[in-house]
Amino acid sequence: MTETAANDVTTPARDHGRQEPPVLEVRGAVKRFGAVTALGGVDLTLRRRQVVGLLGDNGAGKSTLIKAITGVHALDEGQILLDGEPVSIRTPTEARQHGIEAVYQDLALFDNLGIVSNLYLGNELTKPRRFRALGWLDRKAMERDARERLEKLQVNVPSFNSQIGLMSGGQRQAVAVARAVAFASRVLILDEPTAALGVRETRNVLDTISRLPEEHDLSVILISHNMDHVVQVCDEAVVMRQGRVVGSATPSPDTLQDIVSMIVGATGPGSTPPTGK
Amino acid sequence: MTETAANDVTTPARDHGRQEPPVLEVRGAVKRFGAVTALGGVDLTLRRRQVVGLLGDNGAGKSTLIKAITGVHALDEGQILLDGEPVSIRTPTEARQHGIEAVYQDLALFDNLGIVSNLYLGNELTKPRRFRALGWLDRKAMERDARERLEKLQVNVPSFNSQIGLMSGGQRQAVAVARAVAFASRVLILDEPTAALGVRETRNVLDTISRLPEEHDLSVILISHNMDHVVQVCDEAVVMRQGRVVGSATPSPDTLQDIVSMIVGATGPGSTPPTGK
Amino acid sequence: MTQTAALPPTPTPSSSQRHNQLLKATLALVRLGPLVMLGVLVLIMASVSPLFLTGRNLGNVGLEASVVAILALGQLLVIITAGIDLSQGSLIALTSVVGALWIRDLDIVSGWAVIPTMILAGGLAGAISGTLFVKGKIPHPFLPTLAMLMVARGLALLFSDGQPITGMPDAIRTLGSSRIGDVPVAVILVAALAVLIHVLLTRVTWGQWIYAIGANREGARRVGIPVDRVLISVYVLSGMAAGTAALVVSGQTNSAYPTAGNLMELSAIAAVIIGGASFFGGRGTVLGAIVGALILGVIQNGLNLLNVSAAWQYVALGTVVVIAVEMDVLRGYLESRLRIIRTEEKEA
Amino acid sequence: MTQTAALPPTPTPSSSQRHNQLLKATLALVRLGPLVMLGVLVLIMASVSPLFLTGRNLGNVGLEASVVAILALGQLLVIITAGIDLSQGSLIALTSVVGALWIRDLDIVSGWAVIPTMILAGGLAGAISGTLFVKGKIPHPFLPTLAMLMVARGLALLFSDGQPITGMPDAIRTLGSSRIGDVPVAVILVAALAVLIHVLLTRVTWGQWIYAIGANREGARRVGIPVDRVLISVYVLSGMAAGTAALVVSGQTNSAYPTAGNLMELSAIAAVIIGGASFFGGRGTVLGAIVGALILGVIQNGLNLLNVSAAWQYVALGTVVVIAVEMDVLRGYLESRLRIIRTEEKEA
Amino acid sequence: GGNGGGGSEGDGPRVAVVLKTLTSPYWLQVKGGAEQAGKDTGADVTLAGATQETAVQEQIDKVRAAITQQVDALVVAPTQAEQLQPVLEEAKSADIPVLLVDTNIEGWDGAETFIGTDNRSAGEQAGEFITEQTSEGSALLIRGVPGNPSTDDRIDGAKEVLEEAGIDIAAELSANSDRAEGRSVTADALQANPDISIIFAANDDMALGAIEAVKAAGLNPADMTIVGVDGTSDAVESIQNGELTASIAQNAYDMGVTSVEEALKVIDGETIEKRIDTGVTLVTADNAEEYAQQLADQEG
Ligand SMILES: Nc1ncnc2c1ncn2[C@@H]1O[C@H](COP(=O)(O)OP(=O)(O)OP(=O)(O)O)[C@@H](O)[C@H]1O
Ligand SMILES: Nc1ncnc2c1ncn2[C@@H]1O[C@H](COP(=O)(O)OP(=O)(O)OP(=O)(O)O)[C@@H](O)[C@H]1O
Ligand SMILES: [Mg+2]
Ligand SMILES: [Mg+2]
Repeated sequence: MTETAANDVTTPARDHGRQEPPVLEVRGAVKRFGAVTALGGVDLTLRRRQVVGLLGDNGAGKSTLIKAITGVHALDEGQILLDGEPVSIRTPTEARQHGIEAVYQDLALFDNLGIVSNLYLGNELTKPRRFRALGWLDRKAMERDARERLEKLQVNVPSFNSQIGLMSGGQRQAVAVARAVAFASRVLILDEPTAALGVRETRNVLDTISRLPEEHDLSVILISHNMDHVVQVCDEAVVMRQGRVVGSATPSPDTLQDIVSMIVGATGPGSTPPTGK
Repeated sequence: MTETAANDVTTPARDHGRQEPPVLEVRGAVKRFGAVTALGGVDLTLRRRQVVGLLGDNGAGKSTLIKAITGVHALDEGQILLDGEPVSIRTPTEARQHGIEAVYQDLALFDNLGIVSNLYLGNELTKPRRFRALGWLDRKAMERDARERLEKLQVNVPSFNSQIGLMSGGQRQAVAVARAVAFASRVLILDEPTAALGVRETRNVLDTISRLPEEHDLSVILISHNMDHVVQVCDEAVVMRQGRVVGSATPSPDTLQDIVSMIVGATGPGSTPPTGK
Repeated sequence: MTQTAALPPTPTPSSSQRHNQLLKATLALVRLGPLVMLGVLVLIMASVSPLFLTGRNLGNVGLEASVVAILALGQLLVIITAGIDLSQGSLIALTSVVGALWIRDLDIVSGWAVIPTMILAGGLAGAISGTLFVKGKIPHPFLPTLAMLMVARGLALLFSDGQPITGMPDAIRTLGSSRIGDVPVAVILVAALAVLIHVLLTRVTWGQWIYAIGANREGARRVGIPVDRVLISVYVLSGMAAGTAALVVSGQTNSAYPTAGNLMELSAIAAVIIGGASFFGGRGTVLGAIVGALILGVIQNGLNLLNVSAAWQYVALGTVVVIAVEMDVLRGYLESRLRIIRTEEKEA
Repeated sequence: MTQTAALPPTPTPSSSQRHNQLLKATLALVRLGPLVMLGVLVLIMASVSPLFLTGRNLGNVGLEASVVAILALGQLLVIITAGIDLSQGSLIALTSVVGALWIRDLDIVSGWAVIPTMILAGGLAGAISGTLFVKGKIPHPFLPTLAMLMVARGLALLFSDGQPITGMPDAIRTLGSSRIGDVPVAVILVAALAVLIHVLLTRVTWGQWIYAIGANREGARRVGIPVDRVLISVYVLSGMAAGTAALVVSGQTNSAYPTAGNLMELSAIAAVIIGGASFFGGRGTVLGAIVGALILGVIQNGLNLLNVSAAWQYVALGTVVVIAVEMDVLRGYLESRLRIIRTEEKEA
Repeated sequence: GGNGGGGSEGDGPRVAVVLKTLTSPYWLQVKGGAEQAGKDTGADVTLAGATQETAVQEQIDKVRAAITQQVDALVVAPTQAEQLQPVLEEAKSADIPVLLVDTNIEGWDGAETFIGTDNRSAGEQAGEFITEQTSEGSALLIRGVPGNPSTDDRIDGAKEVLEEAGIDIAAELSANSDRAEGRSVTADALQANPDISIIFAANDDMALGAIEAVKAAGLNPADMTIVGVDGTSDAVESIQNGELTASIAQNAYDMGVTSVEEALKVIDGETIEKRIDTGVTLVTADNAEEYAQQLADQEG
């Protein structure tokens, strides 16, 4: 029962981020859809260069929380703070202007376009650079750059020019991840980024994630159902259940069982174990 | 690095299926998309009541293979045999008439309909039963039955009547799985059925899969990137790489490392280890 | 990167509750969407023209709306499957000409025999465009039904030599012109058809399938719905609706003429969409389509009563169309604000 | 459950190779799709009418196709974003009437000043329907542009009192009627506009965005494309195309009249779709749209030369539309049979 | 030059007749006359018309096709008068004489002649007929497609006469020259103005639709004055049945005959009158039978 496949991922430095100031804070986030309370007052703190794992059963509210942070949904109540300042993020564009990028569970890809276009859409390289909508596309520069990025993630694509709609689930996901990693400047949010990935691609994505804080000065929120992945790359695991945060822990093989209990509800919200904070 | 979350799944009887006759055989399957050879001559045997795990990197051709079996894609070359007889499966409907059901990676759900409709679409219960298209819908019977099935899979849904388009990724996946399990009579094919599922739901799906051969006389093909899941429920693991089957093994903690090597290509197609057959 | 902004303060409970109540009241009104629009229009018309609410005039409205309503019932089915049928107007001309020639040249005395002929002629034309679309693997029905629009108009002109054919049998004249009390027979026909289609859509497997195909055609194929046949059946019904509408038109005018029904499909499509259906498929109700047709009918009748010129009629119709959609948009917005699950859309 | 059937045997290499060669040859032909269709039509017309291939008549074809081609260039942009613009035809009437009144009432001598007026009036109307659609959160542009169709026609009638206004300045008459050699000035205008739109679509960020929005509007929003503004810009350009087409129409007739351009949007839409664009958005090219307009123009001109009656013209047009789509379908099928990656679609 | 024409059958001079449309009874009568004249004179007459009476662009294209064919003479019924002028000038500069039929282009002297009656005076005659029948009452005027000058002129002509005679114009609505719309518009107008006793429609089709509405409203068409324009066979039949009061027939058949005959004169180098009035026939119960016979003969 031991997964050995991803054993050789470099174990990340586990202690950074703890002393750093918070980059992103969510306070008392409430979001209701009709009769369903998807978020019932969530608090979350992400420190600089920290990798936080967000865990929880299906329907716990994880995707809703990150959609609220990235401006896809508006919160009914609550506040979002960046570097300690309250901000209002009402659209994905505003989130991007704040340096927040996300890979959503339902990918935002464009099946009629190629890999390069998908990677750069909304961030096109143009000549001259300052014209945005009416700038001349610098295809060569984009393609050169795209090739590098995908090589780094060791993604196999059938042909660099073929439409992304014709690629396999994993190939598509890899492009989405490459895109988000490329453009995040402050916070990167990944909603089950390895769900469709093979062993090799998973390893590369986890590898990339664990290098991001150091190399790009990024903070990361990772949603995953895979405990091993959380243990490998996260500095902290936050568990949600039924729209609330029910506890957090430093993920390690030792605390794994505790975390699982929190997820499935074996330990109530009140009995959150003090996890070495 | 040990995943303990799903440890308590009942270990299935590992040895059934070996002596049974083959239910489904694929011989020399070739499928090309443009310049890409998605399947380059694949042979696969699924015995009665066997659970075969289909593994491989992204783009290895797994989804393409099962789409060929279920009539979504037509094979360019090769044969499919059911119970030893060659059959031609040209449409999903023909596959269903042969008792083959599948949960596809890109789910086939109907966002404008409710859970019950999604479960029964194409298999509606009607009064009188024999009128199909123009039969009177027996909503009560369907709802009763649906409730039972979802309870068995322990899926939490916000409301039984809400549109499926508004549910979380995992809830949707659970409905798709419930659907396939309900209507398969011979072969059930699951393409990454737990990819979006939480710990509890994953456990329930795996549990269900491992009980299917005995309880429903079904044979199962399971595509997964999660080694633990394969070890837990599969009688045999078949590994694909670049459109070919490069080896197979009886999954167990001991053979795990071998399987991973096959997937990532550390052992060539020629050097498939003799896995205790 | 340093842009910051304070969130607006959460409203205090009491003010927010009053606010909510207001929202709720508005919603309760808007929710019925097209129905409210219809009601408002009726009120306006009644207040500017005392004649509007007379039984006789309401009968006129019903009669005028009935052709569009019948077309809209067929068009609704097509639009639920994410399609469109542009040929309905031309099919009115073709089927009525075919029916009239059938009467004239075959010396058929009983008009009853012509009724099925015209309806089936419409169904046949629908079957042709549906089959072209589905079996011809054309990605969208716009072009095949546009082709049918042209071919049917051409055939109607050819068959009739460009001449109107006057003289319809009593059965058809009854359908088009008679009233029972103030209620035109055509209105009773519409009501019966509406109930029939409503039952098909909500109680019968085939109806489920239509909604499913509209939401996810590839998925519908995968779950084993005979997508091609269902789609063709939808175009057949839309053509039959045109044939039925042709009965009313030729009954009303006691004639068949090759320029009849010109562009009436646009009104039918507008009625369906005003009634809350979506071009993207998977949504739409019979009630909505009928109300949509009535809205168009009331406007037309009211403006005629007021002797408004054609130019202003165009402007008024355009404005009302915009208001009708905006009401639907507002309804959606209010609902999400009030977090009320839209249970009424789930009847599908 | 026991139904079985033998697969057809794989063809032997040699026969399959010959088969493939045949397929390839067919594909090479069909691949150019609309272009081949256009070629075939030209050949047919040239063989039945010796007048067809004269320079003068080809100029006529160009002139006759130019109005639809200009509209199609605007419509193409709209259709790539998965939209539709029904108002173009009415906008021809409105913009030309506005232009003519401007000339008459303001005593403007130089016609050049009117040209921007008419184009900008079209753009303004496009901005209104685009804004209604986008900011009014209407799910599909059918209804807002249908409303604009009605309102614009109504306003054209009102402004002009239903009367044609004769007398256009030389600049506009040159655009509509003059030729350089046998080449009409309007054709040169179309060519210039086509190059401009082609460059916008393929070399400029905005063009990418249009294709992206057509494929996945919500996704486009998430990656930070200013979707609303881009969509409005598309309707503005479509309205400006109508204003430009109005220049050609009023130049050809030396006048403005309120019934001008009736339903011409349907021809423009047909041209775009015949040219390989999709109603579901994300697909379509300038070359295709122009070729589609030329196909319609050649048919019309050829049938006029042959003096075919209106009835048969309808039938012929309908048939050609079907053949054109089926060619496109066949192309897709042959391509997938021959496993050739469709590189030419990726230029987007 | 007359050689190289596509599809010419006879050896006679080639006359292209481009009408507004060939999809309505009135224009089919003109067509019938022109074809008969062609048969009688041995000229090669080709007929063309747009798909709708308002399709200007289509008609321009058809005129151009005739120019391309280098016909010997061109007979045109301009859909919109001034709008056709540029293309007709093109014809002149290609040395093709142009004759106008049915609709004149005022202020253009390029045409050899105008054959027909002006629509406005047809409307005036209708107005005069109506005022002869009744000196009081209120009237419904039914227009054609908004912006179509021929139908608008008829209504404007009648309206002027009626107003002068002190008849109240209760309603003035458009029914797009469509029979069904003629019915619904009349139904609504009768609702708003139950005292309407006069209906004048810009064509017979709409007048016949109006009669259906009158009957449906429980009124007797014979008690009212209902007048249409065109003198179609349906209309004449209705007059014989005592429903339609009258129709202003513009002698469409004669227009067709005359236009071809005059065109041949022009081809032969004769000078012809600048204006040939084919007159109108007022068809009423008195002469309906006779007129019906005439129509039947023409159909022949
Ligand atoms: N747009 C919506 N409208 C209505 N209900 C919604 C909507 N989006 C989410 N929900 C509901 O909110 C709850 C939380 O959903 P969410 O997608 O955040 O869960 P999740 O934790 O991401 O689950 P998963 O692991 O399955 O992705 C679920 O019950 C879901 O059905
Ligand atoms: N319809 C298609 N047209 C063109 N290429 C395709 C098509 N479907 C799949 N492919 C290509 O075929 C190859 C096999 O894809 P497939 O989806 O079978 O992979 P997979 O093993 O299921 O991968 P994953 O684990 O990522 O789902 C990939 O390179 C993919 O890009
Ligand atoms: Mg989620
Ligand atoms: Mg796959």
